[in-house]
Amino acid sequence: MKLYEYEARNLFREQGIPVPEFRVVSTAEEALKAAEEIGGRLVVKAQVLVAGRGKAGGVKLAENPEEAYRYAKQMLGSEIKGELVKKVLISKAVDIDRELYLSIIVDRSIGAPVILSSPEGGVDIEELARSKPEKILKIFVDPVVGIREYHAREAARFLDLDEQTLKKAQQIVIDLYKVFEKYSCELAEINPLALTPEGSLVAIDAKIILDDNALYKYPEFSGEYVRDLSYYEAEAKKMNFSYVELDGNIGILCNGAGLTMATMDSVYILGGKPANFLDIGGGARADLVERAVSLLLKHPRTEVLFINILGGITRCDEVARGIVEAIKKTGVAKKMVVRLKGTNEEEGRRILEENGIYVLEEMDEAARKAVQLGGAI
Amino acid sequence: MKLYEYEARNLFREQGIPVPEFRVVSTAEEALKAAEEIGGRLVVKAQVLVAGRGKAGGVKLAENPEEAYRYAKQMLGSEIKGELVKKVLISKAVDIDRELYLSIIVDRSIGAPVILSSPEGGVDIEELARSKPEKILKIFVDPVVGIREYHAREAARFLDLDEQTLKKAQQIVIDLYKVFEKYSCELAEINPLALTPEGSLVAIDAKIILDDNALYKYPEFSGEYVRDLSYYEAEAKKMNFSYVELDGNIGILCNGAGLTMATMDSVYILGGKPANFLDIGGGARADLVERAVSLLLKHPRTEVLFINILGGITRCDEVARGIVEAIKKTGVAKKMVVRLKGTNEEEGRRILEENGIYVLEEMDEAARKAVQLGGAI
Amino acid sequence: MTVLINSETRVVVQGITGREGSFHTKTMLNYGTKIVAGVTPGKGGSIVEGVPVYDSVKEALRRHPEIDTSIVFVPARYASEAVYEAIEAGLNLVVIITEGIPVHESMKFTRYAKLNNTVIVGPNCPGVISPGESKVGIMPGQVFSKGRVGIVSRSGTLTYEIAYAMTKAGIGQSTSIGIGGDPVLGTTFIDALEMFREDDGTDAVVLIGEIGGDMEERAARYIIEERYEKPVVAYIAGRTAPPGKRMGHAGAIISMGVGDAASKIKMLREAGVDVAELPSQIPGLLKKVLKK
Amino acid sequence: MTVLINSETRVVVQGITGREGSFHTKTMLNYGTKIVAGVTPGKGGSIVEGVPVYDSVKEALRRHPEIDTSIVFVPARYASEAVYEAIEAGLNLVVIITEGIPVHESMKFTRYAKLNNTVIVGPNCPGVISPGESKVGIMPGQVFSKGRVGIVSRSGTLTYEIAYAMTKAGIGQSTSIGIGGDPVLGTTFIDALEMFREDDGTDAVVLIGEIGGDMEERAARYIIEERYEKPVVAYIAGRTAPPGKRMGHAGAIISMGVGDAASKIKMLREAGVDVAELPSQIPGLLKKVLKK
Repeated sequence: MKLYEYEARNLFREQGIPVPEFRVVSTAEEALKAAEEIGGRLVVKAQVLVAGRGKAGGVKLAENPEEAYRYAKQMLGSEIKGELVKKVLISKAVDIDRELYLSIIVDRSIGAPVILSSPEGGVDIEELARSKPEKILKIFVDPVVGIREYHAREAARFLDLDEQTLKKAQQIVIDLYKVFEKYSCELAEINPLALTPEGSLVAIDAKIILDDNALYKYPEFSGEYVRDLSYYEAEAKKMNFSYVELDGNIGILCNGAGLTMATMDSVYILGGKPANFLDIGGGARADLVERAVSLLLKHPRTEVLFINILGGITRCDEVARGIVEAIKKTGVAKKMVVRLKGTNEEEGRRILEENGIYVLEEMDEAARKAVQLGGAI
Repeated sequence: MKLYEYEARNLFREQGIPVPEFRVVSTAEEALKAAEEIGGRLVVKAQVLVAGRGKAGGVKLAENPEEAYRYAKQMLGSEIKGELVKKVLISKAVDIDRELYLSIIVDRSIGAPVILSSPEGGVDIEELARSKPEKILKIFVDPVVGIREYHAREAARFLDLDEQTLKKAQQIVIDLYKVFEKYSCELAEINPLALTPEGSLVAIDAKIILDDNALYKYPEFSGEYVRDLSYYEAEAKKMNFSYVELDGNIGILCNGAGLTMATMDSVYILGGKPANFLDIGGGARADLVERAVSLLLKHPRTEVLFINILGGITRCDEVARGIVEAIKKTGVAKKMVVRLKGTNEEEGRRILEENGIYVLEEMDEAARKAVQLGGAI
Repeated sequence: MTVLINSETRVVVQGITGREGSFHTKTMLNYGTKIVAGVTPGKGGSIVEGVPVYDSVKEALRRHPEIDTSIVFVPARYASEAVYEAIEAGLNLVVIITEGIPVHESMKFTRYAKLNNTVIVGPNCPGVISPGESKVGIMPGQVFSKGRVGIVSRSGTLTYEIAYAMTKAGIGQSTSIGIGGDPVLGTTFIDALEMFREDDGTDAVVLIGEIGGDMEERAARYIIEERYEKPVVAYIAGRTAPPGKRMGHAGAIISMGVGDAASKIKMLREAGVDVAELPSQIPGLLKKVLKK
Repeated sequence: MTVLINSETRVVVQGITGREGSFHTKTMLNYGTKIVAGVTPGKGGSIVEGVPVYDSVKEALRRHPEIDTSIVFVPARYASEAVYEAIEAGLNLVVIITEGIPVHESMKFTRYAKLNNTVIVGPNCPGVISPGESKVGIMPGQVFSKGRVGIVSRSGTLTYEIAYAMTKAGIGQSTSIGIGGDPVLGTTFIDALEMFREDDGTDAVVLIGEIGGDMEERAARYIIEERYEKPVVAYIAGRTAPPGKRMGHAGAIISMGVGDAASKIKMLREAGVDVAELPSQIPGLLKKVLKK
């Protein structure tokens, strides 16, 4: 789960990482008050989770509190890349000599935390990794031991700073790692880390992604878990299923992530367009299957529903009962292709065929049928 | 460094380990006030660091606050096994069904923390280890990972408790480990851990030994570092030397722990009796050698001073200069046997012989000479 | 003749008294897996499906010193504890079925396992099966058949789909390893390829990958650099997945410009690996390479 | 022909710019030790005794990939950092001279080193010398002489005393290992006995123990159980030490009823080890066992 900038800033500040003085507000009036309290030149930043906020007008430099008030008023209630702005951050503007980059990520390749350090911050790090990979230093940390001074020193030294500022940078690396560790982060990033003309280091932006699996350890965040989910994603989440919105007309419902992806891919390859991706995992009972099928039946863009089940722990008869119930309860009839294979396959087929739903046995055959019904061929 | 019982109790309480209600006081009047506040039956415990306090009259059960007052008055200012009682602990008396044992120690054999658990507490654990080793369970903890629930569970289960009390014991093991880890303890011990008739577990005694090398991390204790040291030990400590009091008449001063022990042993084996053991370590300069030699010259029981130096980092000439200075400054002339060998040996011998001190080359020869002068042969 | 497990493998089931644990204990026993003990703290002394239950792995090992493998069904919040317990007890192999373990925990215990020479498969995996010999996992045994092709896969049901297609086409499996769908895994494609390389009973390997991370790319590099001798065919799921979305598995996400299917397929093909467009094409590709 | 170090050993000195570090760098260089780099954070670019100094071990290794051994002179408060750095850099051997490292820290890094297959000697030790080949330590080189007897010792100066007596008696040493005076050590007597057992250049071993712990007892058990082939002679310091007192070394203390000299001597004798009463008797005992 991605945190809002102000939440990430709070975690940084709590750990002692220097951030500019700031307030977070929900109304233009509060914004004015906050801006006057801080005073001077200010930055107004829309608190949204979408990427590319700056270019979309979500970050503005104000010469004085009145200007900050006007920007805040403009932003609050507007939409940035489709996301409603409910809060803005009013932050003291900082003079910047150089922009640096620091982050700690979970590196999947080696299964360990990695410190990323670059003297060229303020830009998109993925872009930098492509154009100037030699400008990014990666330092692996043994997760069994955690960060040590020499890791921090190496990361700080790559930032190309004088001896005194180096010590500060080293401390920021240590503190950033502490945040990363304390909140089980997938990512803790400072971009840019500003070097001011006075030789201070200040975290100008703050980005933190928490591990969803660890959220239960942080009740202060877990309550808002669904905040960046759409209606369908949130509904699926409640069932512990995984849902992804796509732009076609064929609904995909399968058991298991790999099979769901393979089914989606097959539909595409055979010329169709999936409307969504719904993975009901392993061992779902009829009642949950019913809710999942109902969700897709109600989904307006879904014209054809393609259900592909390979029963292992999941029982085909439970799935069949769920499908039948869903159609009964929603009263929605959509074109449907069902492929059942595996545990209790015969019983499942019987239930469906009794209810007029024809069942296929092979995945390719079913995918072709779904694409045909979807009208692409 | 061994902590006083009340200090160890404070660390336990801070970590959530249940201890009986208590106060620590320095005067009989305070004792009465504390006893009245707590009320009921009380235990009065002299705060001394010597072992075997109980049998020496340092622990008394009082039926009421007045009796507690009388005991406290008796104890305060008295000596227990040679140690002055400056403080007493007034503690609520606890009804005890069973006495258990729990501790965490640094186990030298494997270089790891070990949890010791026994259903038969309240007795000397060394004695128990000899008589009923099967009644002590040892659980090794990987220091790289630290304690895990299953270690605590195993330790708690060995205490032979019902399911509900088991959970409490498990938590106490975890908390005891946390104290052990947080304060870099060599030993953190609860003996006895009392099981009350109501099914509670209470730490009746508390023993903690801190690692002297880690004391700098705990300024709350490091100020009192020299509290259990004698005058000679404390003086040596100031020079970063190691001093041990012995009961003979031959002072032993060498460089290096092994050589000092071997020298002490040789004197004994050849029929003499060392008065003390002073190890000046490696690389001591003349000024420190002077202070060390002066300390032994002033030691009343020391009649002969046996100095055995094998110079590696330690330079024989520096040692020689220190010896000569010490004799000059203290004005004390004692019988002296000096053996010098190694780095700058010739120069050292020259300095000593110019000042009338004869130097030997072989350790055995020197030890025999010292024993002879000591009068044992 | 197989890798990781065979008919000699002796298994302890951690979390045996739970719903999942007891259910799969039964199916594994039915398959012929030698499960000799179960562990659930506080449930020592009970019996599940005829298997004695102990309070700790240590105790189970004291009674059954032949145990060399554990399968973990313990819920996510307590799973790490179980894994450390198995590693400390010195087991050779720990298969972690549990889904939803925090990645900071799995980073630590996978590294710790490696330092202690314990092989971890998972977390969030279907387990391992050596058809006809032993099944330490939750896969339906009947879709697999004994043979000479190894399977290594990040997916569960997709593996069954492909194994089923292979079995129908008369191509059996030596061992099928489900390495799991999490971002950090104890056993990687390269580890599995190494195992199959050493195994006399494996003639070719099916690699079933998906979007997210760069494990497939690294496998491709490994195949090139090590001049891997056995033929490898592959299927990569998620080629039409949108970036930034988690496709079911915690690990199946294209993020930070890494993990799309196209680059995986490209690199595998450069390494001489035949990559199928549809799962159903795998048996055909296998027949081609096995004929050579 | 020797253990742990020889004329091929390439050394980095951690803490080279400190008083101790620079002094002993000179004496090691004079002895012929191949010191190729030094490390002191923040002092990179300087030169000590002709040796280039780097900011980190990693950087030193980048320039001098032949480094396989480190000697640590870093003060106690920062020594652990230096040790982890050396382990992570993958060095084979780390000799820790530093005295006063908290035992909770040394417990952790010695275990971590073991898991990473790095040999630690120390902490609080004089180091290792293979006479005539290399000296990675602070011992006076001149009391040692090349030969075929291994020495392993918990003590510094007492080792020099005994080595000096051996050298005078014409008995040279293959390698002398000072394992250190702390309670928790990276290399134990058993580890050293194992090394000497494998070494063609060692005919007999001198074991110099002292009070505290049970390392000597375990060595005795090891000699019995493993039917140790090479003759061992021993000296144990502290037989007249009072219990409960720390005799100079942090590890030299009889506590909890464990660690007195009498039981050590008894067990060693039961293992067939000749134990000297006085250090000066070691050469005579060696001559006796070497004649056999």
